[in-house]
Amino acid sequence: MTLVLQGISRDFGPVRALDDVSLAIGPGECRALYGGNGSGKSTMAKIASGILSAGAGRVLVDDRPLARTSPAEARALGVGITFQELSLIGELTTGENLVLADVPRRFGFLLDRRGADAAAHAALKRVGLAGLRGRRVELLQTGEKYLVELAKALQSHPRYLIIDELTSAMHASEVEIFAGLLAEHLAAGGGALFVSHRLPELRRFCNTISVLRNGKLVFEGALADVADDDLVKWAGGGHRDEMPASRAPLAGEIRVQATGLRPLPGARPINLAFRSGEITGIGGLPDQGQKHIQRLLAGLQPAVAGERVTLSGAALALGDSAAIAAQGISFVSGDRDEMVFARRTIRENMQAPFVAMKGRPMPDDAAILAALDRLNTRHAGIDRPIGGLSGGNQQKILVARCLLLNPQVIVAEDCTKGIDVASRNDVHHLLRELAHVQGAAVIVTSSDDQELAGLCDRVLVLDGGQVIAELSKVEQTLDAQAIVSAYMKQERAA
Amino acid sequence: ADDLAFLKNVDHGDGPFKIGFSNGFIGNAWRAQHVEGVEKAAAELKEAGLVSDVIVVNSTSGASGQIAQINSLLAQGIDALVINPVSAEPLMPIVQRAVDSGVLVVVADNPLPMDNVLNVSLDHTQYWGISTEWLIDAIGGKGNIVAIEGLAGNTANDWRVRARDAVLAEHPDVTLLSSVIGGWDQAQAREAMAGLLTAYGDQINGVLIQEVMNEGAIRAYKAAGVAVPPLTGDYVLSYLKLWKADPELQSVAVANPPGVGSDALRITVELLSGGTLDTEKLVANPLNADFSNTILIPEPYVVEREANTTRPWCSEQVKCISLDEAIALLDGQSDAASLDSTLTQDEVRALYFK
Amino acid sequence: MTALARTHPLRRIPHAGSLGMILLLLVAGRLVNPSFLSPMNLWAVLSVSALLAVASAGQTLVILSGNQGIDLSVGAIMTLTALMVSGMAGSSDEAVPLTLAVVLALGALIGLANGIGVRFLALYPLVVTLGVSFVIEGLALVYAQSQPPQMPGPLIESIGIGRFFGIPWLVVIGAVMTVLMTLLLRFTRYGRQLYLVGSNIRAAQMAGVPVTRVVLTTYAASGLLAAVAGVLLYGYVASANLSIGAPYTMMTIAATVIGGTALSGGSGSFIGTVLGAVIFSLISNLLIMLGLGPALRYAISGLVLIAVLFATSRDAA
Amino acid sequence: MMLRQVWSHPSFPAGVLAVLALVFALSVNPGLLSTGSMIGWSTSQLGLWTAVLGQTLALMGRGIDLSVGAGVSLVNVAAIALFEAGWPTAGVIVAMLILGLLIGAANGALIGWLRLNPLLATFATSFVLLGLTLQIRSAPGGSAPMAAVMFMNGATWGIPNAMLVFVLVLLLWGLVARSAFWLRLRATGADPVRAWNSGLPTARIKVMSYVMAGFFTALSGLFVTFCVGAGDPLFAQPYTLLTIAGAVIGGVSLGGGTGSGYGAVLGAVFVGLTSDIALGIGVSPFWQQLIVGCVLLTGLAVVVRAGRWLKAKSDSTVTRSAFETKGKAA
Ligand SMILES: Nc1ncnc2c1ncn2[C@@H]1O[C@H](COP(=O)(O)OP(=O)(O)OP(=O)(O)O)[C@@H](O)[C@H]1O
Ligand SMILES: Nc1ncnc2c1ncn2[C@@H]1O[C@H](COP(=O)(O)OP(=O)(O)OP(=O)(O)O)[C@@H](O)[C@H]1O
Ligand SMILES: [Mg+2]
Ligand SMILES: [Mg+2]
Repeated sequence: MTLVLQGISRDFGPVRALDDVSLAIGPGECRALYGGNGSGKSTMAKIASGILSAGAGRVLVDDRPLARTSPAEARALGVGITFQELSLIGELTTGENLVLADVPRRFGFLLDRRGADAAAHAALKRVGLAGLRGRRVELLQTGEKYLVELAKALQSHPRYLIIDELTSAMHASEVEIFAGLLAEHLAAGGGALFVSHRLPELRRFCNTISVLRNGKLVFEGALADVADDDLVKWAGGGHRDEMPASRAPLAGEIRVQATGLRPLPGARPINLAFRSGEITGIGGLPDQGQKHIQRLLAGLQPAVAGERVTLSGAALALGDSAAIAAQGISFVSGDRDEMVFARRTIRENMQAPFVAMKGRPMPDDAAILAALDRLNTRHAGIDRPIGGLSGGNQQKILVARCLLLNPQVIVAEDCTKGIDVASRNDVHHLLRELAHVQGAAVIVTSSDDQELAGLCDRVLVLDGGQVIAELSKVEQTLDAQAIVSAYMKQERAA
Repeated sequence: ADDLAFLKNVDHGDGPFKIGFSNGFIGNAWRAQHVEGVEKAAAELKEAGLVSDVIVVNSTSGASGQIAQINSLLAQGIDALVINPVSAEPLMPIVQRAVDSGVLVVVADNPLPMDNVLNVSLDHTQYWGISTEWLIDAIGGKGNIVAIEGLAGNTANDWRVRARDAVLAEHPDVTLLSSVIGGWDQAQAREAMAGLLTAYGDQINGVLIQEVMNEGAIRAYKAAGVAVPPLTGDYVLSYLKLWKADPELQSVAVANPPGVGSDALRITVELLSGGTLDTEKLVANPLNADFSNTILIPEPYVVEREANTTRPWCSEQVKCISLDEAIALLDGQSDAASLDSTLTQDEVRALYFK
Repeated sequence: MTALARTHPLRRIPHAGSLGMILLLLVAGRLVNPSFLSPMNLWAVLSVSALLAVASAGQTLVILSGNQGIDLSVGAIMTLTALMVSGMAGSSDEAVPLTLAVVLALGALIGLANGIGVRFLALYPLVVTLGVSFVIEGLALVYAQSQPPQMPGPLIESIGIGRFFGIPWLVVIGAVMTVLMTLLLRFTRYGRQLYLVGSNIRAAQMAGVPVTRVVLTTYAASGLLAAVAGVLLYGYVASANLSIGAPYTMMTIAATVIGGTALSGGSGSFIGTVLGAVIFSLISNLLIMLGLGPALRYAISGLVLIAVLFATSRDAA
Repeated sequence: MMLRQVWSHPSFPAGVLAVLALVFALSVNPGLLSTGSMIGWSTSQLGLWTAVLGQTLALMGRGIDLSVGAGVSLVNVAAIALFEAGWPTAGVIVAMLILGLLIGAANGALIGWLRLNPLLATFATSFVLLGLTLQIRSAPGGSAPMAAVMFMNGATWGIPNAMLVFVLVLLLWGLVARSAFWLRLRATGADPVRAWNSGLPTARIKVMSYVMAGFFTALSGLFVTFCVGAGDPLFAQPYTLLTIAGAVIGGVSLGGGTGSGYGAVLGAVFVGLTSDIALGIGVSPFWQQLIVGCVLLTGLAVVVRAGRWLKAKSDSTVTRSAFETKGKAA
C-alpha cells in the first residue's frame, strides 16, 4: 500500500524540470521533498496529484495507475493536495468550496443543501472554522484560507496527502492545528509528501526525505541521517546563512518620516521614521497593519485622513504609485501574481520601472545580466518570458531589478517568500548592500521571524496597528525569540 | 363596402382622433424622410382639427421591439394605428389584438397578409421589375448581369427578388451571373462589386442593384479603373447629381417614395372622418391574393437621362421624367433627400375616396 | 524580438499561422478563379484590408491593454464620424481640415469617456463600451436629422478611389498607419507601458507605471483611431447612413484576435492585426467570388471563421 | 440578517430598476395594466426573458453567447418549416428542443473542447446559424398552428398565458439554480484553473453550460414561434445584445461565477421597458434612440456600481461582525 512515483520525467519546452525521479510514500510515512528553487518539487507534487502530465514514468496509487492527467481521478484514487496558491474559489462560500469536488445530491442532479452543509461542517470543524462555512472565501484572512485549503484536501479522506508549502503563510497557532491533523492522518495509516523550504518544519513533521537538485534525485533516505548543512548544499547554495554580523549601520539621517499612520481601521494614529542605511523589519502576527504601512509608502493604497509621509523632507504624493516610484521608492513583493509580467520577457521585466519613469537611462543588456548574476539567477536568456522560470527565480529577478534602480527606499513585502535558502542568502546580501553601502532605507516584512531577526537592524513589532516593541540589533535586543514573545505576550494578554 | 373586414373599426365618433404611428426602424435617410413626412402631415392635420395627437415611435430592437411598442400605443387608447412593419408576419397577433380592441389599423409601406387591415403599400414589383426591364433593354436584350440585393431575410427584398426573377424568366437570353447581398450597406456593396468584378470581369454587361448601395458599386468600378456598364440607380439627390456629372453613366432610377407614410396617415384620417373608400382602387393583397384590401401606391417616377415616355411602364401615375426634371424636383433639399411624392388631403380624397 | 529569432530560427517565424492562412486563401482563390490574383483584385482586397486594419488599430490597443479590454463602440464612432464628415464638410474641401479636427477630437472624447468608465467607475470594458455605443447611435441619428449627409468633396472622394503612384490611397494610409502603430507600440514609452499594463496591471502599478494615464490614453486613442477609420469608411463609400459602421465592431475584434493579440492582453502586435484584417478581407472576397447565395455565404463564412480561429488563436490550456 | 441578504443580492439593483421603470411606464400609460396590454407585453417579451436565461448560463461559466439571436431565429423558422411539413405540435417541440441542444453542443464543443475564445466562437457560429436560417426561409412568413398561437395570446383568470408559461420557465430555472451543476458551473466560471485543480471537469462543465443555454435558446425560439405565429429569419437578431445588456444589468458578472437567472430576467424586463420610457416622455422620434441609449448606459453603470457598493457594504458588515465575535471569544 504505497504511493509510487516511478521514473518521472517532465520537460517544459527546453527546460527539463524532472529527470527520472522516483519516490514512494508508505502508510504512516511523511516524506519531505526538498530542493532549491526550480528543482522540480512543485512539478513533482502536481504530477502526483494529476494536475500535470508526466513526460515519462508513471504514478501508482496503491498499485492502481493514475492513467489520465486529471485531478479528479487522482482524488478518486486517494490523493489529496494542498496548493501553495490555493485551490479555493473566492466567490464561493467556504462550505461550497469544500463540497465542490463531490457535491452531495438529491435525485441525482439537485444540490443537497443540508447534506452539503453537514459535510462542510464536519470538515471545517477539524480545523476549527465550522462557523465560517457560510462566508465567501475572499473574505477570510490568509491563515484561515490555508486551513480551509487543508480541510478541503482532507475532505475526500485521501490516503496520501501532498502539501506544497502550506505552512509558510501560517501563523504558529495555525501550524499547530495542521500538526495535529497531520499526526492524525499518519496515525490512521495515511502517507504524506511535505514540500517546504523551512528546515525546522521538515525535521518536525517528516521522517524520510527526498532531495531534488536540477530535477534530479540526489538523496533519498531517513531525515535523521542528514545534516542541515548537507541539505542546504544540495539545495544549490554554498553555505548556510550564518547571518554575518552586519556592519553597524551608517548612522543615517531620517529618510522617511510617516505621521498620523492608521495601520488598521479605527486604530490610534502612530508615527514612524526610517533611516537611510538601515534595514527596518516590521513584524507581528499577520494582518496587524504591516501591509497598510508598506503599501501606503509604495503609493499602492490611498491615505486615510491625517496620514502624511515625507521622503527626505519632501511630502509624498500618497496613493500615486507612479509619482512615488519616481521619487525613489521601490516596492517588491513576494506575491508574484502582482509583481511579474508573466508573458513578457525577463528584459522587459527588468526594465519595467525605467519604462514607467522618465529621465532614467534604460539599463542595457550588460547591466541586466550583471544584476542577474549578482543573485545567481538561473535563466535561459533574458528574452525568454519570465513566466517560464520557477517561482524562486522570478523572485530573484524582481529583487535584481531594485539593484538597477538604486532607490532611496526599498519596501520589501515578504520578498523571499518561498525561495530556497541559498537564494534567500543572495537576496539578503543584496538588501544589506543596498542599505549599508548605498545608503538606502530598507523596510521589510516577512512571514518568517527568523529571517526578520537575521536580516534586520531593527524590528518594529505591530499589534492591532500599534508598535508594541522595538527591537534593535545594536542594542542586542533583536532575535527571533524576542519577536515572537513580543507578540505572543500581547496575544495571551488579550 | 361596409362589409369589408378592415373597415369595421372606422367609427370613432367625430374626432379629433388620436393616432399611433409605429415605425419599424430608423437607420437611413429614407426612413428619416418617411418619419418626417408623417410628422409634417400630422402637424397639418392637427392644425386642421382632424387629429388631436399622432404619437410617432421607432423600434430600436426590430420586430420584437415593435410588437412591444404597438402594445404600448394601444394601451394609450388610440383610435387608429398606422404601422410600417419591420417584418410582416410576426406582427400579426398584436395587430389582430389591435383590431379586436376596436382600433383601425392601416399598414404603410410593407403589407400585412391579413384581411382586417388596410394596406397602403409601395409596389416593389414595380421597383425591381421596371429596373430589371430597363437593364435588359439597356444591354440590348441579351447578355450577362449581376445583382446586388438588399438585406437577406427582409420582406421587401424578397418581394423585389421575386419581381426580378419573374422578369428574367421572360428573357432567356439574359443570364444572371450572380446575385449577392449588399445589405443596403454602401461598404458591403462596394466590396461585393469588387469581388464580382474580379470573378466575372468584362463578362458583366449590366448591374442590377437596389437603392443606397449604388454609389458604393460605382466606386468599385472607379477604383478598378473599369468603365461602368449600365447600372440601376438610386433616387436620392446625391446619386442624381453624380449621375448628372458623369455623362457616360447609363442608369435609371425608380423612385420608391418615403411619402407613403404620410399618405397612409391621411388615408387613415379620411377613413376615421367618415370618408367612403373607393373599393375600385383596392387591389389584391400582395402577400395573400384572397384579400382585396390593399392600396398600391405606384412608384411615382422613373428617371432616365432623357425622359422616355414610350416605355411600357410609363403611365399617369408612373411618370417617366428626365434626370434634369428629377434634380429640379429635389431643388433646395439635402443631398440625402429621396425623390418623393406625397398627396394632400384633397388629393387623397379625390384619388381613393368616393 | 530579434534575439528571440536568433535563438530559435525556425520555430519562431513571426505570424507563421496568419501567413500560412493567407497563402492558403490565395491558393484557394486562384483555384476558384484565375483572376483572383490579378492586381485589380489584390488592390481591392488590400484597400478593404487597410480600412479594416485602421479600424482595428484602436481595438488592438484596447485589447492589448488587457483587463478584459474590448471596445464595442468602434462601429458606432465610425458611423457618427462618417455622418459628421458628410454633414459638415459638404461637397467642398475647404471645411475638411476643420471637420477632421472636430471629428477626431470628438472620437477621442468618446474614447476618453469609455476610459473613464473603465478606469474610474471600474466597469467592465464590454459593458461601458456597449452602453456608450447605444448612446452614440442615438447621437448619430439626432445629428443626421439636423445635418443630413451630403456628397463628398474631391479630397474625401480621392481617399476612396484615388491612387498614389499606382497604389490606392487607402492602402498607402494603411501602410503608414502600420508603420506608425508599430513604432508606437515598440519604441515609445507609452507603447511599452501598454504591454506592461496589459500583462499585469497590478505589477505595472507597482513598477510605477502611470496606469490611469495609460488606460485613459488607450481608450481615447481607440476612439480617435475609430474616428480616423470613420473618415476612411466615408471616403470608401462616399455616402453614409446610420448603420454603416456597425459591422466593424465585431470585425475589428476578429481581425485583432486572428492576428494573434491575446484577448487577455499584454501580447500581440499591430502587424498581426493587419494580417488578421487581410485574412478577413480575403475570406469575404473569396466568398463573393464563389457566387454563393446569402444563406450559403453566411454559413460558409462562419465555418471558415471557426477554422481560422482554430488555426490562429486557440486559448492556452 | 435576512434583510441584508435581500439588499446585498446581486439582482437587487436590477429589481429596483425594473420596478422603477415599471412604475414609470404605468404612470405615464396606465392602460398597460389591462389584460390585453399585459398579453401584448408578455408575448412580446417572453422570448427575450427566456433567451436571457441561456445567456446567463453562458456568462456564468465565463463565456458569452453572441449566437443567441441567430439561434432563436433558427429554431423559429425551423419550427415553422416543420409545421408546414405537417408535423404535430408535440413532435415539433421535441425536435426543436433537440435542435437547441445541438446548437448549444456546437458552441460548447468549440469553446470547451477546442478552446476557442467564446466571444469569437459564438460570433462565428451566429453566421452559420444565420445561414441555415436563411436556407430554411429567406423571408418572413409561414404560420404556426392556430390553437397554440391563440393559447399563447390568451389569458387565464385575467393573467396572460405567456406569463403563466414563463412561471413554468422560472420553475425550470429554479431546478437549474438548485442543481449541483450550477454550483460547479459557478466555480468553473469564477476561477477555471482552481476549479480544475479542485477536481472539476471544467471543459465538460463549460460544454454542458452551452448545451443547457441551447435548451433555453430553443425554448425561446418556440415561444417566439407560438407568440408571433410565424417564422422570421431576422426576428431575434436584437436578442444577442439585449440579453447581454439584460444579464449584466441583472447582476450577472462578465467575469463569470456570480449572478442569478432571476436577476438577469429582471434586467431583461428593464431593457424591454426602456422603449416605453422614451415613448412616455413623448419626445421626437429622432431623439428616442438617444434617450433609450442614455437610459441603458445609466442603467448599466448605476446597477453595476450600486451592486458592487452594496456587496462591499454587506461584506464589511460580515467581516466586522467576525472581528466582534472574535473579540468576545478572547
Ligand atoms: N508551467 C511551466 N512552464 C514552463 N516551465 C515550468 C513550468 N512549471 C515549472 N517549470 C520549470 O520547471 C522547473 C521546476 O519547477 P518547479 O516549480 O517544480 O520548481 P520548484 O522546485 O517548485 O521550485 P521553487 O522552490 O522555486 O518553487 C523550473 O525550471 C521551472 O522553470
Ligand atoms: N504562466 C506560466 N508560464 C510558465 N511557467 C509558469 C507559469 N506559471 C507558473 N509557472 C511555473 O509553475 C511553477 C509553480 O509556480 P509557483 O510560483 O506557484 O511556485 P511554487 O513552487 O508553488 O512556490 P515557491 O516558489 O514558493 O516554492 C513555477 O516553476 C513557475 O515557474
Ligand atoms: Mg515550488
Ligand atoms: Mg515556487
